[in-house]
Amino acid sequence: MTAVLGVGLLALIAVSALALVRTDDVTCQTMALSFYGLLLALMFFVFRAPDVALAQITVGAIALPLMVMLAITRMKHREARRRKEKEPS
Amino acid sequence: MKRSHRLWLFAVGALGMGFVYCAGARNLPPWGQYRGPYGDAIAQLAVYERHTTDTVNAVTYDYRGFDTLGEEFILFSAVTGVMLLLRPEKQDSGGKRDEKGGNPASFRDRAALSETVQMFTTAIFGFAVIFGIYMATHGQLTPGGGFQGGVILAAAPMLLYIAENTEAFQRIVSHPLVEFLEGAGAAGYALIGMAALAMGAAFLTNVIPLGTTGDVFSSGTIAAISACVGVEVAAGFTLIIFEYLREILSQKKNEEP
Amino acid sequence: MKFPADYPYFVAAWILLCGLYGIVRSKHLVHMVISLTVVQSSTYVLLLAIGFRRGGYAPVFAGLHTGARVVDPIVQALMLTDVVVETTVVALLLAMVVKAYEKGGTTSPDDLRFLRG
Amino acid sequence: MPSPALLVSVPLIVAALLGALRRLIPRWIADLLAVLTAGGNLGLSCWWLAHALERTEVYWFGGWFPRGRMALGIGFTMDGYGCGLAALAALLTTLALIYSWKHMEGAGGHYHPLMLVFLAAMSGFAVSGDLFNIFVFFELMSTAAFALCGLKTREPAPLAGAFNFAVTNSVAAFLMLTGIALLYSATGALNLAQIGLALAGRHDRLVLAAFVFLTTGFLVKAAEVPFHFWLPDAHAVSPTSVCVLFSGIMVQLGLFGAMRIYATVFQGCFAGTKIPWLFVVTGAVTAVWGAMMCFAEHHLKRLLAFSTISHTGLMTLAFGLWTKAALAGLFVYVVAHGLVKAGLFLCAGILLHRFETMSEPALFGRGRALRGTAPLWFLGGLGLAAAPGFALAVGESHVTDVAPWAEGIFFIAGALTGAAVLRVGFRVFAGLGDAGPVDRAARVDEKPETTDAGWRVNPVQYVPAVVCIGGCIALAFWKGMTQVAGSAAASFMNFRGYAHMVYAGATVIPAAEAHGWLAHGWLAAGLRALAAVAISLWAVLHLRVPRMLRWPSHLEGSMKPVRELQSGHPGDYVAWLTVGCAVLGAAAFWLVL
Repeated sequence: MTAVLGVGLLALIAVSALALVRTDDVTCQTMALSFYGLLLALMFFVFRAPDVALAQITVGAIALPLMVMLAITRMKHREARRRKEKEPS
Repeated sequence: MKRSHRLWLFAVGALGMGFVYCAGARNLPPWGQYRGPYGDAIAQLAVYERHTTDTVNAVTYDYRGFDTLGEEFILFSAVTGVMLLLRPEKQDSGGKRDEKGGNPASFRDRAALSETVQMFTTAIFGFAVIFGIYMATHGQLTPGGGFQGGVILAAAPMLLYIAENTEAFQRIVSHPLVEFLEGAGAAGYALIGMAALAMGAAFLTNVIPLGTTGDVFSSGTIAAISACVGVEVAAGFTLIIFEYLREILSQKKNEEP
Repeated sequence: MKFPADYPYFVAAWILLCGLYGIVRSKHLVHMVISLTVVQSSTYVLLLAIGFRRGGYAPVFAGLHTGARVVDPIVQALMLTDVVVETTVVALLLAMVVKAYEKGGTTSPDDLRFLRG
Repeated sequence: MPSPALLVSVPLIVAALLGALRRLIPRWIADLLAVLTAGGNLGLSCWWLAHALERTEVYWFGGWFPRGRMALGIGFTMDGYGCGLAALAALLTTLALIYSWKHMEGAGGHYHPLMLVFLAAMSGFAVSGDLFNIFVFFELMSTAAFALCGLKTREPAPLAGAFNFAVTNSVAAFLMLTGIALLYSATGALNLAQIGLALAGRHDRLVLAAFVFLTTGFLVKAAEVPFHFWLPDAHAVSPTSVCVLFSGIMVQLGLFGAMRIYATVFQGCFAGTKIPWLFVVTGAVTAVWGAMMCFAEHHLKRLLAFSTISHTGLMTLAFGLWTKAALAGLFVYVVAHGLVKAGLFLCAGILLHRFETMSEPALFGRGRALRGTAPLWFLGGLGLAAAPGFALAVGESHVTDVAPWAEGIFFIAGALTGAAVLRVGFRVFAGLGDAGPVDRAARVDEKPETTDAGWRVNPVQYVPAVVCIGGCIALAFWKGMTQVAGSAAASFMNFRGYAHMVYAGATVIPAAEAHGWLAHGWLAAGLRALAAVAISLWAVLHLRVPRMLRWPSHLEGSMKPVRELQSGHPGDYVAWLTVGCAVLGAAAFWLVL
């Protein structure tokens, strides 16, 4: 059972790793990153590593995408402000 | 270098590197046939010697606790680095000026969420706090530990932000205490190690008497270290989130009439 | 189903190369940072695979007799450190990206080349 | 006996407290505390260095002594080489902190915690005896270094430099971790001695792959060609005090990591093979490449950065010779180079502070007013050329005693890097000749580190530079230095002694002889110094010599295609890193299998 699940999950991870680096749009990529993090966490559960799985869920699937989103938001925000300042009002 | 040249160069390198990797991996023990003695020995010893049931935490916070000390300071210096990089610009000229993110003045978003969602999220906030604390203190018994608990605790204020209770959010995350806790948590870990030195034992030796295996207070310093790590991680992540949001928050405040 | 002998190691090698490929082909700094996390995740797969034992339990003796066969707890502790390292490096790199955007006005590594020659 | 744990824990605790209370602690207290902590580390590591000349000891964290042949916890191995490098790291950090007294006002109190964490990481890295612990300290060192590198956030260039640095070094760290995982799977151990014993005599593809990945990781830190691209980018933009640590010790610690792993884990596997020649060839290529690029640069910090690459190449070459004499020479060379390079960076920092630029043409003739800096700079230039009277020449003479043919590489690297520094000296401090060509790299703007820059040089700022350059000269005439180096090298190479120390707690070290200067070293050193002065004058006064004979100025101006490789694009650097790793792997497989 573990073998079937493990082989399948690893194949899925291998495919999504390639998909993740081939995604050029950064916002889409953040979503994909979250999914990829969840897949990894699932794999940790399957291979009897609950501690790491918990850490991976909290970090890989939540904290990392959150940080990326915050960074993107901040950059967009700065861009909007820059545009607003340029407009003659 | 042109992009195509770079990709070709990489293709050559990747071919060689992949070959080295796979050739080496072919000589590894087959998958699922772990045979190293180190892990087995620790798995046996930890329960008897350290009265922990989660051996991963025994390794993380005791047998290889010195690694974790380094790891906590990796987090500490990264948080310091983020604060350094994203510090507000005005501060560059005169360092002594206070750089607090502004008073948590009252402001609210106009397009509010439905009240149900707000109530619900605020309720989860309480659960998240409790769950985080539980996880940070029960690492020696069940999966989890200071790090995981800390991240959950840091996620709690974010729930407030999502519930658009921005005022409470900012009041929590911009508090100078967060910064203090971050440093204090990191220092606390090292100081627990120093306590052993003061008693004449080696750095990071357990100095608290062990209790019954399976009890929360069973494993001496592991719980204390785990708590320190939890505090540091929670404060550290909160600081990182705040640094990213600082600009957006202060702007929101200014736009409010 | 049997456990294929070298399969997870090859997957780890593949993920490593995927991540490096992502860094090399990247046109956006955030994309580059995410590709770096893919490089990192290859070490997870490798560590997990070498510590796994067929039929082993998770190394948590809460509901387990003490003589049970468990998977290696050491690699799991190493992976925990690895997870923390990943987060911190990403946080730091993203802060650099944000600041570089605010100062240089670009998120493309092709335009952020102030240091040449 | 003071606990070795203090080397790491005290700086970490002070760093955390300074970080926690940064709003409350006045600047001068932070300065004072940081200098005292670094000074304490210096004292402690010197004590352990002195102790290691007679006995090397191992320290087990958490009191987890090995059971039988199995190490349960993490051990620090206090041997001569490691303690010596920890002492050098502490010395340079102390001097850098004194130099930056009251500097970096804009950093909001984050500067000192990062410097102290950096120091703790370097000390731990130097003496750790556990493979994964070495990785942790490698990462800790890197994280602090990334943050320190991007300290000046007002221009985009430092951020680009820090980003390139962070991406390449993180990839290196992950490759290292891959190697660690392979070794752990093969041996079930993380302690260096235990792995070495388990692997002895085995050199199959698995060991080779682990060797390739680990070595690549360390050589990226040591900035060997073709992994070196990040280094000039990171150095050109870092604050002066951080450059001192990067160039003086961090890069050398990267090489030391490769050495430590080789001495403990792989020595038994590759005994009798030609694997060390990989390091000789890499080092020789790097030394010549770095020297040529150094001479072509006109941005002062970048110029010094390339000279670091060149000299680290020489060190790698010496390591690859793998004899006691060469390693003893290497030890002297590392210490002496660290001091000279730190001194030169500090002088560059004073120039930056006074004139707010690092471009050689822009500084032309303006240094005349700085009477104190000029002699230090010229002495530093001669020091880089390993002139007679500098400890670099002592180290070099021990290395070339083993391999006389290496004299040629040392000559090219020393003469060209020395000439580049002297050329800058003649132009900036004496206003000789013309201003020199203006190139793109020289135009990178840089802001000084203080708000009162431009008109006043704090006399305190001279002290560290004087100590550095003076120290390098004094070391050359202290015979005990070669004795320390000899003993450190002997115990470093002796894996049996190392394993005995790990399992029995301590090993007695036989006393080494003091060699001092080797006679043939004088001649080579003198020739090299003469060549450096001649080339630099030739380059500066190139308009007064016939067109046919202007080759130094061609070397100065026409490296365009090669310099294009230094493209500032992290993707390029990672592509080169992959290629380097593949080449290293191919060579290792070819040499052994």
